[in-house]
Amino acid sequence: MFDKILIANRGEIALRVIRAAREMGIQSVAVHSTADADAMHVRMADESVCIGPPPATDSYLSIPAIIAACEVTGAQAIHPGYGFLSENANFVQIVEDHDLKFIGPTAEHIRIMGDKITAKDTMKNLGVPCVPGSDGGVATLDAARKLGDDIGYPVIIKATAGGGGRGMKVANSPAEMEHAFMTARSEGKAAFGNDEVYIEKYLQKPRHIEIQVFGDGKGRAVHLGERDCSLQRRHQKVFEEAPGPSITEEERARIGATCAEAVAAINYAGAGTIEFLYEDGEFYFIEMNTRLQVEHPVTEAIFGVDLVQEQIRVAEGHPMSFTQEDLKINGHAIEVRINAERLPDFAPRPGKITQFHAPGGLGVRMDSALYDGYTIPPYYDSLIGKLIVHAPDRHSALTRLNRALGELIVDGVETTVPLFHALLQEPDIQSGNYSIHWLEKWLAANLEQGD
Amino acid sequence: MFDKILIANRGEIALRVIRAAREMGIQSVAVHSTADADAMHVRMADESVCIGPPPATDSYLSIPAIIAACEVTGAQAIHPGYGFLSENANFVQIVEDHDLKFIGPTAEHIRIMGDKITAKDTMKNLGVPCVPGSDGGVATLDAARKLGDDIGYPVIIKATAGGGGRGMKVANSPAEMEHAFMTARSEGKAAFGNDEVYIEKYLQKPRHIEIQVFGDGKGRAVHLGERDCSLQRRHQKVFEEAPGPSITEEERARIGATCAEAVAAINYAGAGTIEFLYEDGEFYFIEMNTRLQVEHPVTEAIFGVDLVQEQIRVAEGHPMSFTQEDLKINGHAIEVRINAERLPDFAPRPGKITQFHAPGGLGVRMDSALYDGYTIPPYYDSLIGKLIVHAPDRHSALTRLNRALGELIVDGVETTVPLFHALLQEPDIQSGNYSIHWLEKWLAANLEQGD
Amino acid sequence: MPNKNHETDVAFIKALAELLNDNDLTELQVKRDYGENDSLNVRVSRQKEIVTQMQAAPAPAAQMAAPAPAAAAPAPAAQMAAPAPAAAAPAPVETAEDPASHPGAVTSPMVGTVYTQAEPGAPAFVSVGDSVAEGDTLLIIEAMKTMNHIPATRAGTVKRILVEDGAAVEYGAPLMIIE
Amino acid sequence: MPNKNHETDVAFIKALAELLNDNDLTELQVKRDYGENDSLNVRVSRQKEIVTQMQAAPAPAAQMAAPAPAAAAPAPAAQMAAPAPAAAAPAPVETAEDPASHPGAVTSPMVGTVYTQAEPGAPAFVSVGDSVAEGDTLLIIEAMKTMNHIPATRAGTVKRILVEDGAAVEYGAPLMIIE
Repeated sequence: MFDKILIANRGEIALRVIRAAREMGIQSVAVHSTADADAMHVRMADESVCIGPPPATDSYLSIPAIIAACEVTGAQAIHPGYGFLSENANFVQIVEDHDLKFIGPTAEHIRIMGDKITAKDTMKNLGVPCVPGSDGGVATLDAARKLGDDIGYPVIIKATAGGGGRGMKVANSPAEMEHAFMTARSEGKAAFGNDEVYIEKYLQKPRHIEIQVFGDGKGRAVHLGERDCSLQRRHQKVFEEAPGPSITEEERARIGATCAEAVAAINYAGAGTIEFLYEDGEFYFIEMNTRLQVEHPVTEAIFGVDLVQEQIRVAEGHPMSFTQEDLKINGHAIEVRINAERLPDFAPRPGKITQFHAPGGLGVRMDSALYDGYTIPPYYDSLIGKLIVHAPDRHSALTRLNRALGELIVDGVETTVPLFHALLQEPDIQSGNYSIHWLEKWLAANLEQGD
Repeated sequence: MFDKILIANRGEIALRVIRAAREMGIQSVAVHSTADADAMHVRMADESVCIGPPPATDSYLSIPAIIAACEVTGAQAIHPGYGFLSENANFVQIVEDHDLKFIGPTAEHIRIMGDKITAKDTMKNLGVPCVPGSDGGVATLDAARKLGDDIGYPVIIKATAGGGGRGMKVANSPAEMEHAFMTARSEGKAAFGNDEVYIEKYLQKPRHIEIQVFGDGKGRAVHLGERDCSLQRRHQKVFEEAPGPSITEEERARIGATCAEAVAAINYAGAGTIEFLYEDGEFYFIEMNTRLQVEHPVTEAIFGVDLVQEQIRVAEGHPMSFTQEDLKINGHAIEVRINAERLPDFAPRPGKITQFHAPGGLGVRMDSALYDGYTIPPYYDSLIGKLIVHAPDRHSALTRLNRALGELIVDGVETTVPLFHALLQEPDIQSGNYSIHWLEKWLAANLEQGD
Repeated sequence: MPNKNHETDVAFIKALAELLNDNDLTELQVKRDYGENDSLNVRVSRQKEIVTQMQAAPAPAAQMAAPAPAAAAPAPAAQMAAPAPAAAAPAPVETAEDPASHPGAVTSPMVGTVYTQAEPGAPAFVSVGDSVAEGDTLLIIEAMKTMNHIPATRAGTVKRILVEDGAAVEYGAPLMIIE
Repeated sequence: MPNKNHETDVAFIKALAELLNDNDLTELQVKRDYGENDSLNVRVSRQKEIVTQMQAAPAPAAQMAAPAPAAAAPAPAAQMAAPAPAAAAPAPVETAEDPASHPGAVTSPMVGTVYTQAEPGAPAFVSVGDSVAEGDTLLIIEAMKTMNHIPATRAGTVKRILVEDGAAVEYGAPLMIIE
């Protein structure tokens, strides 16, 4: 059992961990840069240590400062939150070398999943579905035709040396293969001096579906269903929901079991997320995040679990508090990420919060490090709050989100709240009919037209 | 389907109803006294009508003003909240006479349950257990002895004409019956000139257990388990939880079914609460509240339902959205009532709120009409907020409550928050071992000793 | 001879106060040192409620705005009242004052619908410029199907009529000004 | 004739107020000097801070309070730092000032444990009243099992030593004052 843990993070996620620790009777140590001396996580923790100047490289990313902060406060374990050092295998190694406990997976697991090729090979071997394609260069049109038939059209032919869209051709049917194959080769030759191409299945309107997994580090693991995080802007998620509106119970059970078995097989410890592209009922592995995700609260809502307490429990060496059998989905949850950003260009807007009023009532959760009079420093992420709603079904969750957004007050800086008011008016959002391209297209057609 | 409803109330319960209406796409009309022109319910409603001066009798209790407010705004139905006109059968009659819909039971049901004797007789006939005793005066010692044997000791002998504790004697065993009977008679004779006495079972350390029921007005009804509201000060509940820490699954199923059948039999419509004293596994009917209770959120938390939306749905003539089968308990919930009152004497403390910061994070719900800069007027109830926590089990709910109370900020007025911090330190609260007398005794021994 | 400055100082402070209003400021502080030991200290402040940005209402309400102070409010609400000048705002000068606080204001004692005449087609009970005696009916307010005659509480001349026939009024809404 | 300034002053302040609005500033402060001892001080502000009362901590933390400003904070936190005067508060006067802002302050470049001597029993590197040259070791801070020598960044006299042997310090904590 830990008596005291240090949270190597800031903002709402530091608060999240402090809350979990306090509920478990564990003392919390906040670390902070000089720019965050007045931050909420510093105020809410039992102790705090200033670890450096504003730049994250000299404070939140400074491994010596964080280890020293553990030493002087007597913290026995470190929770990394997300971002910063949360997926730094070297950090985990140093933490362990100092006889401290890292609340998360082993350095080895972080290393494996941090390398795209190793991660994909590992997952493939564990039975996790990946994007089908050639295992290397495809030399002849005949080989390309055979691959196209095996994989199923459409496929994409990419120059091995390529990038930036050049040397990439889509073949939608066998009839298009010859032209696409030849063009990709010749473009590759012309642009990169190399006409080798490889072939992959081409996903047209995939969704981003991620599976939450949790392991005890001793060969047992469960899955906690999926989250649909397709609504992204420049690869940043802005709106996440669980369960995914397109996922059937059967699909969930199948991919969930595959993922749980995979992480059980490698003795994975703690929370992890296996991200997929999803199209036409099939899942294609992208990457695994070996940490807590920003959007973990939607999973907590529908399963009634506390993932951070569970992380701490498992790091203490305890077995998981739930089995796969215990985990039943209850209702629907949606999270929106509220950033201090100006629309339509999403430029960061740090500054002083003149008033903050969180929405209340049934089924509303606000995770935010804001308070009246707080000044958002310009050095870090612009995420200032996560509004999570939970309701018996998706429709009710949307109406609850609409209601809660109307109650939220963040004055003093511009925020992305108006984006969500607008999104809630969209039939595609109301029906759950969106892919990973939806938001960028919508933004181009709506918000950003004034640029 | 209603397009617009009027909420004949103020404070957090008015907000509660506005939230439910908004989520259902129904417009809301707030009514308010001149003292409440800046109140949160006025600000959050779609429309508002000033109905009178500060005294509640001239505003929130003014039936003509409220009916006229419906007329001028076109509201089709009235939600009464709790208190004020919520259990006024005459009001319900007038509402119906004006072709408006009262969101609640019929005037007839309110009338029956509003009269203690009629209510008890009705419930008894419906099979609901009441405190056993003589059906009137007990004339002889022999009859008293026989009753004592039938009911089981201890029993209390009360002068029919009595009151204020005089002419009341407890007999703990048959041996004590003669003395108690004779003393009660002679005291009754001396004090009230009447020596008639009646006999009832004497409950020593009962708990206040109430069963939430819900009917569709057409003969179908369900129960939503119990709430334990034993922690009371001067008959005001201060801390409520569900499920009750002393209630077994079998007891819940039995008394719940009895209550659901009783309200189904009378075609009861909407939310209702049947209150019991509970001791040694037995329930004894006290009264039925024919309205939403202050503490309804703990039931909402563990059953995942929205009781106010359900009230509106049933008032619209729809069937209930859940059956008894659907209603499964999930975890444990606790509510604390935060009053603007000074400890230790609980004197009301109206005034200006200089800062309000609601607790956030997992499993925390805040129902409050406070906002920064709001001035609590001196004319009404001192309840300023309800903090409700939900967790997988009772222990986690208590630690979550502790954590959330630590985050709550209400500055500018004194509140009862310190009371809850203190209660959470008590072993009896931690173990759930308390009766309806516990809090008064604790207050006398602790808080109020400084008086 | 400091006093010679007073008159201009007053004008100065008045100008500052207007500034404060026009620019929606919270505070103005002025320290003025004149030569020869003359000095002026002015602090003009207004207890301004926290400026709150109105959130877009999920369902924007019909504006029946009352002559109530602008809501510095956490949430949107249309306030229901008579089509009083504050809402109609025919003249900027009138908008600035609150008719309800006028000493000659007759305010509504109840919620209801205003009728300025006894029946359709009948002449109005009173018109602007009329002299009225105490007890004269000014208008009728219908509430719960009951017609309530609203009497003049004192004699005087009808200076302004602030409600239209058929308008809804809330408690305290200004109906007329009689001086 | 100082009063001739009033009109221009008002125009000046008005311009400032508009500036404030247009630029959404929090505060403008202007000091203006006219000839012959005339001067004008103007402060135009828009800030409204909210006073926050500290809630009782669910689990009161060990106070290792830093010389940081008092937290007007939504939640309790003990700030970790050296046993600096602000925490120990031996003299009220010292409590009021922040040694970290002293021009001669040497602050900690890292988190760690302070050693004022090379090894137990050895003499202290420096004592109050000592003269030090730039580069002289003032003390050692241990972090991650490494002993870091903290050098004087300039020559001078040790006026105060603000940390004790074995104390924990955070980044920026004042260690000594050298003048």
